[in-house]
Amino acid sequence: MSAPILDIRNLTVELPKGADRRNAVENVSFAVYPGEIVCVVGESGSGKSVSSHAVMGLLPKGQLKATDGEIMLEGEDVLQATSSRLRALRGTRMSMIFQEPMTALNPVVTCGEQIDEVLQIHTSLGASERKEKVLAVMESVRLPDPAKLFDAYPHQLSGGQRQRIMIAQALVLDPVLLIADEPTTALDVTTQAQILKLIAEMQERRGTGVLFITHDFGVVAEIAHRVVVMQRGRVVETGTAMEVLKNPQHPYTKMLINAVPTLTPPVREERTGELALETVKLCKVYGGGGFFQKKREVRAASDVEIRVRRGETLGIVGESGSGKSTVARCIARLIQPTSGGIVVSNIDIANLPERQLRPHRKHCQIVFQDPYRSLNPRRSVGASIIEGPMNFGMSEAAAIAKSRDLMNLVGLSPDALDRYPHQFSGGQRQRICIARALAMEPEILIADEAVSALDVSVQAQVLDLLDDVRKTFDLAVLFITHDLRVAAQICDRIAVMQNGVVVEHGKTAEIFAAPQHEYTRALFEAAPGRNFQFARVA
Amino acid sequence: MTAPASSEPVASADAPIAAPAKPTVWRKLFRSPSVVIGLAIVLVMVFIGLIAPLIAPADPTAINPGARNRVPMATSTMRLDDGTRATVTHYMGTDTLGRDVFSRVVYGARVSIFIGVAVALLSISIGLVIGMIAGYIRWLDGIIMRIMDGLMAIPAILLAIAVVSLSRAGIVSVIIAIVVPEVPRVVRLVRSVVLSVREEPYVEAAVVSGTPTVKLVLRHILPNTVAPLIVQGTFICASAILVEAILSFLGIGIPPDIPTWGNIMAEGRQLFRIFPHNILYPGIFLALTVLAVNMLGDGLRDTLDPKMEKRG
Amino acid sequence: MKSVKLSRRTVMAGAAAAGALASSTGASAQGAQNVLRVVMHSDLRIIDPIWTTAYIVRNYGYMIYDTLFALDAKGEVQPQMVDKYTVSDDKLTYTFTLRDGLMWHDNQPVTSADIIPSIRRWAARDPLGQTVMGFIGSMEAKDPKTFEIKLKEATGLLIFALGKPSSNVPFMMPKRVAETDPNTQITEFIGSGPFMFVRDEWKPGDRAVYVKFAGYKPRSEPASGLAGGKVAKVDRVEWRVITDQQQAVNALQAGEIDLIEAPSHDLLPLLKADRNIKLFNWNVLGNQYTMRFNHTVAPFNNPKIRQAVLYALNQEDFLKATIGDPEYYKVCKAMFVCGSPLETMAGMEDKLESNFAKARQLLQEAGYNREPVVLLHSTDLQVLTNLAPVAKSLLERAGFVVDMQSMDWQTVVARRVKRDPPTQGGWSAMLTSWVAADILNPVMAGFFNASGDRAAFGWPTDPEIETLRARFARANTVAEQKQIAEAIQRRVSEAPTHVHLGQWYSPGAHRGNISGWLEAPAPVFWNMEKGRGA
Amino acid sequence: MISYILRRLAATVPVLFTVAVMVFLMLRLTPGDPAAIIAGDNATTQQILDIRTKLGLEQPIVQQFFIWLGGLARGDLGESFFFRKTVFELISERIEPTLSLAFLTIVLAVVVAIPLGVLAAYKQGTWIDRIVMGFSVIGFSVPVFVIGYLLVYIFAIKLGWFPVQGYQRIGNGVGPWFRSLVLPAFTLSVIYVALIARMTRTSVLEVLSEDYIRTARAKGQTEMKVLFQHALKNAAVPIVTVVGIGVALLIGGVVVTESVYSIPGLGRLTVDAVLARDFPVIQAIILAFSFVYVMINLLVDLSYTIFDPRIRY
Repeated sequence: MSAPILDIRNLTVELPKGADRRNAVENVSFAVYPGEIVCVVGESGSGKSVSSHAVMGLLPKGQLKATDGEIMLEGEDVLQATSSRLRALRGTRMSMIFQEPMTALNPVVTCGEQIDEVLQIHTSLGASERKEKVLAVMESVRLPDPAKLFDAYPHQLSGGQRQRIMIAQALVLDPVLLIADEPTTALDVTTQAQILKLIAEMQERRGTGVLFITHDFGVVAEIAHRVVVMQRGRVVETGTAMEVLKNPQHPYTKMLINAVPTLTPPVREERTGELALETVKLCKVYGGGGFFQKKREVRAASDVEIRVRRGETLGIVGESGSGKSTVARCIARLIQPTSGGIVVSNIDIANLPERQLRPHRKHCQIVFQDPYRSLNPRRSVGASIIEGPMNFGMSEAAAIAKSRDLMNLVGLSPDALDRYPHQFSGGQRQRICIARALAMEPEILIADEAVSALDVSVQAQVLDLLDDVRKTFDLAVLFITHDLRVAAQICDRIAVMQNGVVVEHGKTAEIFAAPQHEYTRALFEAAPGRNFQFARVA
Repeated sequence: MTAPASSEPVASADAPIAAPAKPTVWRKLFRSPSVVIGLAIVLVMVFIGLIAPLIAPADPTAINPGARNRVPMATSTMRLDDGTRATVTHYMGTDTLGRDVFSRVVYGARVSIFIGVAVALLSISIGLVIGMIAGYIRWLDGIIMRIMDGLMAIPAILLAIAVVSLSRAGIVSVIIAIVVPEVPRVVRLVRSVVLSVREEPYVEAAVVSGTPTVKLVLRHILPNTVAPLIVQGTFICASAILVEAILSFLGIGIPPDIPTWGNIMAEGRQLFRIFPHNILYPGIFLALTVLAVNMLGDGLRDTLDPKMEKRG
Repeated sequence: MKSVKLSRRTVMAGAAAAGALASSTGASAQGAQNVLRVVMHSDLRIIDPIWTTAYIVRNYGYMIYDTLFALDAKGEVQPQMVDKYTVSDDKLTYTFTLRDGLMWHDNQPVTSADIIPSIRRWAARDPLGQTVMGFIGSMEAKDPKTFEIKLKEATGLLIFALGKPSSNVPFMMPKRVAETDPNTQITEFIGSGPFMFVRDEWKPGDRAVYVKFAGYKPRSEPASGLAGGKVAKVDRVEWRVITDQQQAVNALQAGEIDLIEAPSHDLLPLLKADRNIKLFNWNVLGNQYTMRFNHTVAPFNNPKIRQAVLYALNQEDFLKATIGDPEYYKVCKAMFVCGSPLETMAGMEDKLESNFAKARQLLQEAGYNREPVVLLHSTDLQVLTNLAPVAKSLLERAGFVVDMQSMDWQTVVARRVKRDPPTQGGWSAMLTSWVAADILNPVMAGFFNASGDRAAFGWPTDPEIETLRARFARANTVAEQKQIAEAIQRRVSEAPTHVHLGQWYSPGAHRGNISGWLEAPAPVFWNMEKGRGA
Repeated sequence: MISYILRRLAATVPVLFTVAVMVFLMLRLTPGDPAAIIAGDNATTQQILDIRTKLGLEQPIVQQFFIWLGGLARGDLGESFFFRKTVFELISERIEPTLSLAFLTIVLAVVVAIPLGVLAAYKQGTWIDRIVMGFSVIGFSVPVFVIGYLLVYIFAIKLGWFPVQGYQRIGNGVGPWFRSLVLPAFTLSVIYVALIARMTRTSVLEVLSEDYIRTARAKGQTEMKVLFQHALKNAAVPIVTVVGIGVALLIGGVVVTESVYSIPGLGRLTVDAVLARDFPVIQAIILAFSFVYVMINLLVDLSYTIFDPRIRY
């Protein structure tokens, strides 16, 4: 093999004083060779992003500082480079794309100009030459109608198009190294598949070395040539993709791979409990009724009909904007549906005014996506849990006793009831939220992307917990998710939504075995690593 | 991933949970130099105001036509009611009526700070209630905000001038005059906090738990307004002390016989070139206090709410 | 034709003034010699000197109007527009002849037909005029230059009244203007005085501008007081408004203006110290501070309590607190002004000495019930601001309960005409100041009018004073007048209508290159010259 | 966009109506009586009553209000109680100095404050930051008139660089006009500089932590361009907002500054009119100021579309 483009040797980056550990990354070494995609995998806090930012010289000033080691880019140590030398290297020899293309692009500058800026900084080309080059690179990343998108602002583009602009901007000067920091995490699964394909294709065509940061083993399986696994600032394992995925050596790697849910749903028995929830032609329309002009109407949910029995988990699967969360929020009556019925315990709650609705609230509880915003930061978790029962007349002592039981049930110490949310980790908070929902003794539990924000190892634990409580309390669970793997693991039946409409629903196993609707098939096609059988190791 | 730098400990019944039970806001506050210095100066000023009768050498309203416009450190003899005479040293000189400026300045601390605090408390309480109503009761929002827009559109000083001349000049009128234009700003702030907080998942969780509206507002929404309102309150307080001085300058503030820093300066302004002490000393006290209150506000904002939009 | 000439001059003068300010700091620039830039005591807002008594409007009147008679520097009345006049032996018929060459600013000649309505309109507004009008049987224009006034009863006041030096001054206006209803403001600016008003440049709150009237024929005598030859020696006079006293002084020192009519007393040391500035006491009679009672409500509806006030107060404290420098004030117990023909101490000998014991005793005798004295305190006029706090302090020491209410002067003006009880927006006492020239005798001095509802605010009712005032109007000799004045002062010392709190003087300040400012009861700008240099 | 502007313009009507009602009521309930002021010192009660009747002040308040409103609808602001001039005439001759002062002040403030704010944000936590922020806090703490007197004493009296007071119409030449306004604009801009510099710093600081700043740096862009091309444009919306809000502040400052420097502008007219209870003038000025305020806020909102293409109405 030829010389590496990027060779990181014994890199150590120091954290500011008062952090939970001394170094963000410690003694990290790995290399990227020409024409190779190296995936750095790890959960949050593993130091994978810090390493990549160190390469670009983009560590936040005054907070993180490389204290040891060297980062050789084509034989030149970027840690020793002056700031003007670094500026000259960025965009020409190495470039970077980021996780969230919406925020990574300047919202007030047109897309074309943002690509053009790279040429302005690093080349002496004239305006027309630059424009030509920009249009060419936009074409090459498969952007439709480059001439039109040149003058468009980022917000006018879709997420996938924005990421393509980012890639075009990174590749316009043919750098030898492309750093991709979780470039598909914020994208829908179908878009993710396209972007991954594009990166692989560009890399192949141009022979660029790619340093790809991700937390998703599906993505790794899809794209990586070699894999670097990081945990708490250290490299725990490196190897080719095949070696690491099929035959992981380090326990941490094993644990991560085991935690990846498979796309094969387990066999599930038929649920025959009584009907807990039924929606009838549920519709939610936003907008309309402008004063001077007719506003655009958005049908976020139209004619949605779902039924959930007790003891059953119904998954609603779809990409962003599919209307799955709207349905959940209608059922929880956080918003009022435009039309249709929601029958809970034989009562249609769709149009009850707040005062009459309140007695029925206890039947249906919800767990939200973001564990950091789901608990009132100013109240102890105990206070949050007992609030609901006390609203329904339970005495404080009884509510506290109950909350202690629930804490045990969700795997937390009852002594932690006096503590505040910021003292818990994300997974622990999600457990508390589940306890809070259970305190109401509901019949229906809605989990709205409840595990999406969690690291994969934690995700598995929370999923297990959800399944446990379903069994214990004979709950009807409505499970909203964008992740087919998760859905496969927990749902008895699933409903696939697109643009506010349920396009397909049925038993999980049947749908996974033979998806009928075109869109469902596209979703399956796009699932990263779908063809890859991960090692199941003990 | 956007999660914090700490990794997820495997959850278990006895998971180690660190950190003290009480939030560390207080400790953070007292580590901020601007909070400490600002608070210290404010407390000193309040203390001076409180012990004014003990340290003032003369009655701040006692006029002495025989000892007008004395320079600092001059002495004068005063005729007392019982016929005896007393000699007073004027540390800061005397004004055009022969009143002791030092005594007026220390007594002025009482009134000026009282006005600042009263205006801040009043605007915030009124604004809080109206803002909560506007933010939570949707159908009232439009009406309330249009009225607030109207109030806001009237230039504050003009409104103050009009309100002060509405009733007899006095502390109450001045306070009302400064409060009225401040209220719409507080209302807007509270309303925006309410509107954003009511979308927070924990508020929605409380709704789903059947929490009655009043409890919901008091428990989950109100506390979120505390930090921005404390910060806003300090700025209102500082600006009220200044506006009072400006009203006095325009001759429509608090009656001149009540010593406030603004009054002392306003009365002394014509003699600025000959006897600058009339403006200088109260000016130093005024600027120092406003500075301290502003510093306190800045410090509080940085500590309590780093994202909060900064207002003057 | 005339107007073309006028406007060209205006434009040129304006350009000269602008050029002056444009160059360096504007200090005494060469091109500005014929422009006098003046800061008056107040802003000119109303331009009808008959309709209002405001002194600034009186001063405006002296710029553009002329008078039949005028007071000279010795205090004697001299003919001004009148060339000569004769009095019949029975002292009932006066015949006046106008001077030759009197012209209105629109170049029409002044005739007797203009004079008579002018006198009538003035007499309808002015208290002295009203008194004199009571004596007049008829007024008649004999020919364009001659008119005749027939009295029903002899009075020594007619000529004095026609030469009344201060508000309201009987200014002569063209017939069509003079026939305006006395209660309506006039809208024309045509006079026959030495300066013309430039309407287009009048910006209330900013400036009022006058230019020399080329058609004015001054008398041949030298100027003396308000009498004599009114020779305009500058082309243009600009009254600039600078409300901030200190800034006015700054501007004078920087040479941005030439003259301040009445700089604040506290700032005089700055001006005295400046070699380029001269001070000039143009109003030798000065002014008199006064406290007015509201006679219609307790406690001041009781004469004894009012007298207690007279005992409790002393002039020195008020004068020190407001004026400060003894050079510019004078303790004077004479109600008709020290230095005037009617000066007398009668009845005042033991008063105004801050005899608190006596005051307390009187209060007790009068059965003072501790009704609060609502004392109006004006806060925005420098010369008045410090009066009320002194009054409050002295009254409290005498045992009064004082509720001092602070407000701007305009609110005082509005408040003092309210007859409501003090607790409901009324008042008990207020303080003001008179120009000495307005209070030289008991008929012209408004506060002596004790005719109840028809009197000025305060509304005293005292038949004895009224009888004496009527007698004064009929008195024909100075000795007789003086005797009646003494009796009135004595009566007032027993049952005061108001309290006089001392005389004070307000020197004007001007740059060294200004000369010819006349001593007179009003500031006048004829005879004034502007030389080169500062 | 057009329909948005129309809607906003329509929305100003109720706002201004609220202002009109409040101002009118407030004035009519004040204790001052313009008739007494007009009549002067020696006036009798009957004379004052005559004048009140003449001015229409004896009619019921509601009737007075509708008469005034009717006039407004016809574009007639009425006539001053005092000056023989219409309110329109009075305001229009006072508008130039105030506009000039406000304009210069804003230009001065923006030119000084924005670079200061950007600098402070870039050097966050350093002594430069502390000095800039310290200055801005002091700017809030010193009353405007004290600043005015100090500047006059130093620059007009001691150094003689600028006139002490007064205003030169722009028609007399830009030079004199500018010289006459330097000190007033400086005086008035102090608080404004403080306000805008703080807002700029905050807003730029927030933007500097955004991802696209990192992107720009990753492209190899220089720090200057990162600050002024990427950061400042994104930080513009709150800065422009604060400039708009500052107009209200400016109006208060104008009153004092015009008094100190004897500038014959609307601020002085306002104080004079309030002290004289010249109701038609006060009503018109407050209404005019409110209208300007509302319009400026509309302009500010519209300017957002220039700075931020995401905002469309």
